[in-house]
Amino acid sequence: MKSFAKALVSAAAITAAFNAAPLQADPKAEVLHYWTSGGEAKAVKALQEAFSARGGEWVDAPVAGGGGDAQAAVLRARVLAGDPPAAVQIKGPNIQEWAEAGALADLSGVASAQNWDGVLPETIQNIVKYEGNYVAVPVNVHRVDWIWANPEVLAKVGAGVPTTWDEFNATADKLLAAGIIPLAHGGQPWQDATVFETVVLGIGGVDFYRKALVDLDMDALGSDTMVSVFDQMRKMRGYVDPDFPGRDWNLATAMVMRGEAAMQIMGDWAKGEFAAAGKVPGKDYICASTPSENGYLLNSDSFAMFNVKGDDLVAGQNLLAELILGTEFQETFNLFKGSIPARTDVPRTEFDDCAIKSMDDMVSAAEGGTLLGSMAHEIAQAGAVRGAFIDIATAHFNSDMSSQDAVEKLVKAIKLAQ
Amino acid sequence: MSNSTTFVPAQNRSVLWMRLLLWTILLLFAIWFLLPAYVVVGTSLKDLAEIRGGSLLALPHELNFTAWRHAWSEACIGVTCTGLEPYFWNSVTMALPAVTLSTLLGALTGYALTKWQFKGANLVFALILFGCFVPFQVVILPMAQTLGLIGITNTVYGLILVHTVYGLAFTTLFFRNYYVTIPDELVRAATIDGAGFFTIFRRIILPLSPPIIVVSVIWQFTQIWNDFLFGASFTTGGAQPITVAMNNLVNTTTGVKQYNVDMAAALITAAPTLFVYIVAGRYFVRGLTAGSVKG
Amino acid sequence: MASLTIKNAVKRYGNVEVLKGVDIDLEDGEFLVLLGASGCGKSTLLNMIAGLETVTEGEISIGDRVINDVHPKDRDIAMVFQSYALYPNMTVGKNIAFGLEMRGVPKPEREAAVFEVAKMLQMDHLLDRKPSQLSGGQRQRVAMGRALVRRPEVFLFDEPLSNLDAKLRLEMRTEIKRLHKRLNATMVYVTHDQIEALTLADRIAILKDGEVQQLASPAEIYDLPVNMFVAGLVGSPPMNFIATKVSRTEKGFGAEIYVRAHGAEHPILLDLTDHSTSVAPFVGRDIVIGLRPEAITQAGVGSVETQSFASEVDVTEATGADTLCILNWNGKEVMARVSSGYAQIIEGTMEFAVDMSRASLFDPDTETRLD
Amino acid sequence: MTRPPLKLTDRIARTLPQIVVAPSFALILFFVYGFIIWTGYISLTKSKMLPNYNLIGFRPYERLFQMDRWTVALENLFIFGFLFIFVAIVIGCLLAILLDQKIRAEGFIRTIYLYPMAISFIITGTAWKWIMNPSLGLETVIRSWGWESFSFGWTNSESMAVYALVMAAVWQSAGFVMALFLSALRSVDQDIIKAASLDGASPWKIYLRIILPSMRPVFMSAVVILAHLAIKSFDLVVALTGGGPGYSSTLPANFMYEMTFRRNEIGVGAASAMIMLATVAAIMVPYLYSELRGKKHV
Repeated sequence: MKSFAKALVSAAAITAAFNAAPLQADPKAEVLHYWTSGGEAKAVKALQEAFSARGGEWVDAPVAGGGGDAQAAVLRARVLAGDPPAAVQIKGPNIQEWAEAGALADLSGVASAQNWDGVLPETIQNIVKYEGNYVAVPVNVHRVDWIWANPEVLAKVGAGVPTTWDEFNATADKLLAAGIIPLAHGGQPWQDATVFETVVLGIGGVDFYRKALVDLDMDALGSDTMVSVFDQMRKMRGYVDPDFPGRDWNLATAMVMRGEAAMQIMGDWAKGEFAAAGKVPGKDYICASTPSENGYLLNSDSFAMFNVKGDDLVAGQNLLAELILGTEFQETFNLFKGSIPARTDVPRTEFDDCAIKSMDDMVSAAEGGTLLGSMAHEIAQAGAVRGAFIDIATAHFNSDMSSQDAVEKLVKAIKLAQ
Repeated sequence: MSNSTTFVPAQNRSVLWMRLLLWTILLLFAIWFLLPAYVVVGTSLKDLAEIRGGSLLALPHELNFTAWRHAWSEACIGVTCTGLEPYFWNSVTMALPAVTLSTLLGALTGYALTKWQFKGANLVFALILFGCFVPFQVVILPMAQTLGLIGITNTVYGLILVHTVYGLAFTTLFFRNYYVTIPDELVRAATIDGAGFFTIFRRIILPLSPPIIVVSVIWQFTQIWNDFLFGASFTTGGAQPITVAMNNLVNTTTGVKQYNVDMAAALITAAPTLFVYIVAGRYFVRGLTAGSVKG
Repeated sequence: MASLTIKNAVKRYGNVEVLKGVDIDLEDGEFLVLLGASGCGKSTLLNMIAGLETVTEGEISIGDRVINDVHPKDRDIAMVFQSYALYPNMTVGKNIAFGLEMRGVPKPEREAAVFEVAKMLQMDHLLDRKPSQLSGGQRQRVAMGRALVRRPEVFLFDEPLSNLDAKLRLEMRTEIKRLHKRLNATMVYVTHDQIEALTLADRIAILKDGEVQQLASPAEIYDLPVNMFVAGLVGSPPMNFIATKVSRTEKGFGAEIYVRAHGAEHPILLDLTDHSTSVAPFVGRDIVIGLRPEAITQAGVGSVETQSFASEVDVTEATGADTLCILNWNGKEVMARVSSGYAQIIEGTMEFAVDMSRASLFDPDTETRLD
Repeated sequence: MTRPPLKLTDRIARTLPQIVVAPSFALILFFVYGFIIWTGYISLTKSKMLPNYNLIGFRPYERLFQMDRWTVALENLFIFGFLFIFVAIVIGCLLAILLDQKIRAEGFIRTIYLYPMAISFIITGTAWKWIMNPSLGLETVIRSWGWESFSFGWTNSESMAVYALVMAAVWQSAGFVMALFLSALRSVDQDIIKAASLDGASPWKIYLRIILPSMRPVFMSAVVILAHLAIKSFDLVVALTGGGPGYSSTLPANFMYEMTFRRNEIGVGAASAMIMLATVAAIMVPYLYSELRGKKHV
């Protein structure tokens, strides 16, 4: 007991020593993120190297997985302990909520110095700003509404990548008849929700998506359009092989690669799997947007800067923000990650065709007002509301629930979650 | 006479059949218990192409320890590419003191509760025992606040404290139930001989405790070593225990999975507890026999 | 001087009163046995003397020191337990030396003392063994040795012989008696075995429901039990109780009983004249006559004024030294003790002599003695 | 006569047991009961992203019980808890009896049965997930051996996923139960068995009628340990089924985590935690009471 007490005391002494402000303010930042392995880890490492090169001390705090993102628990634990990490990988409305809780630092200084307003699309600015001030730094843009198709397999039934949902269904039926799995899918709630939102965007259209999934308009949620969305989901269920539940998305991608399945609906991180297997876009696989009226479902990762004490830590945050949004890092990182830069002025030469298509589509979608946040990936919605959407989408997809029932449950669940 | 001569072989035959049935059941269960281990070990020894192409249950073509080496000393976890090795030692520095402390406190508490029955001792015990049943998810937030207040958040001391507290319920249960079976007269005799509370504990009770110490240590070591939630919530970066590092290595949201490395990492993570069970398993059973389970 | 005084000792657990005010005065060197059935409070009382249980009310003193609040180790007592309570992890030598070690006795002295005690108990060859390697009797000796080595003022024994077989019990009983003589120390001994009590004690305290029934020498307890409980508890076979009525006779007082003999019930008048003073107020009322088996014996050998009459013998039990005859008086079994070889039973009936001077008389309502 | 007062050191010595228990007890009081009270308080507030201390009454509980996910989770806990405890005890008991038949290599087999207890649920869950995967695991293998109708895709079926959890959990704990029972069997009085077999009872009957009933305390210990595993089951769900298909195999611990940390519904999460604790208390308090009552002055 005595030695334990001693340990407590000395531990307190040690932390006190750490907390005391050091004399010089070498930039230092603890970064809490869930990019812990593979290409993602390489991408983060690029950032760390850049940070160190500028004299910063990077304290790595990776926490992946572990039950629906252990990181979420860690972050709350750290904030409640009064010791938040300097930079945390969070995104979408969660940024707003943390800002509302007064936990985030203001980055206006760096932002105006680096002219963020000039280089970021407005949709992204809205995500990372709270009450007009920047509180987070966007890293990248992933597009969610992609179809990844195996052209050889499609050719077997004389089809190309579908451009309307009717065409999608017709092609899928043909594939089924030919004994080919039309849609490679992993039955995890977020994957179910990913398909769901692309169908909402495709069947309902951009305005319906905005009303139902962004503005949570009850009329839209309970409308007949939503019923037909679920009807289409029921059809999609028929296009999936029986072994889909629990399958990781990358295994589904592998099915497309191997020609066991024709298509997969997945965000553009799927490209990493193809690349790792040495496949070439346009030849071995095709990337096409899911059928919609020029819609673009965006998923953007970002780092929020938490309120920390100490000159060194604040300096670290500012340096980190500057680096993350710097052209150089935006290029290296997104090449590793398979996504596209959040800022629009990064040279395109190194990027592949899919990425360039994504960039073009984003620009035109932003101009046409069809650039939307993904619900499944926590951009349009977060927390309870997103959870409610996912619950209903996955419950419907995995059971024989009728579309009418699904719509009723959806309205009820969203009301409950608000 | 004729009766018994026909009877005996018949009985022998039925004994033989019973024996055969017995062994069949035992072996079927053994297969069931070994199947996951076989899959995990087998996969860890294959290369990725073999995993993608072949059946899970197929034997590896050749023994390939690359994945093991990779997981132990090369794999990147976050931005550091050190493999699991440093995290392994983190777990050791966390588990050893936590196991020791919780076992010692449990032994002392169990001893005081059984051999020095004071008023309310049973109530105290019941209240402590209920601590076994609190799901850890529930305590993360208040614990975080508390650790923050004490100022040991993000340190190995914090984790030691957490594991000691939540292990205490179990160790107290084990020791209390074991000490109930030790005759009170020993303590009385020693009291008259002039030994005090701690002397009796050290000289009489503790030397009788190895069976239950083994049970308690195995149990606590397994629990603490395998913990993920507390490790993830109350440490970061280089201080993380191996389970968190293993999880970081295995989990990728949008990256490519290396199943062989994942499995090797899982096995490396599980190795110390497996080792403890295999080596000390029979002492474990013996310790349970010695009275730990006699409510 | 190590006298032991217990004054109005009370023990309560919550509302349950286990000891209801016990008074015992013990002189230095006296051997007291606490006798009673299980649950009578005798072990509680012993534990209170030892300091293992607190005293709820009253006072316990050793010599002229009140020890209620003295820690067991400072009471200068030693205790031998029923289960011996040997420390399983220590050798015999360490077991015996433990108490000395705790008192800070230097090692050479300790070893000498241990050796001496071991020699006295003839177990010097066992000193390096662990208790688990000993027989029951040997463990018992170690337990004794552990108590002896400290030379305490008061020895406490908690049913120390009850785990031994009959032969060993007898041996150890003698051994304890011899030790007492030799050490001349004050001893308190708890048992439920009345033979042990009778053979060992200078004085016996008989307890029932937390109260002392009688505190007296074995002879007094045996011959003059204060009530039917004590009378029934001590003596083997136990005292015969004969329920009857007191009547006035020519000589003084008598009580009529019906004795079966030669196949019929015969009225016999038992002479109570010896007890005139106590029975006088009971004329015409019920009393219980207590007769020890040895007060009913074969006729013709008795020396003094005994009464004799024929009684049918149901069963005889030869015990070696003498023979027990089971008779039928007042329709109940009565035990008689007859010298072996004297049982001359003719057609199931024999002539018995009754020594009424040794009878104890009890009031059937209060069950207490009538004098 | 003199009556010396209790020496100070003795007075301390007399309360030493309490003093020694005090730190452990204080730790438990604070870290278990204090935290339960904290959780109880939070369950009556509108806490969302972070704890908020303004009371709003029982609204979080109302919302909790309107959530389909919670009803499913609670139902699953009962199915899972009951089956897990029952099956683990039956298998553990069976294995203990079989191993008690003077088996050669008992130690070796025992180690095989016991080792799963050493492994974390995360690894157990992952391994079984692969084995139960219809296209990767056992199903394909057995079918390739010619048993075409063999089906083991429990994790893929909404109605079977809970049973997959039961199976993996039993796999993990049955060996431990076996160890408990084996140790109890070894301490059964051999004379009783001899007497019973002299009375002509068959071995089967002896076990069923005499030995097993005499091991009641072990049953209770097994139930307590298994119940604690059941109520705390979290990692297994995450690794094996991810709570799916849909949310058909979520357990309350997963629900609580999801609400508290993923959905910014700390109030509802706390409410679910309180319901879980109440469930545990409803089972444990009578047990503890019956076990500890009447053992006051041993």
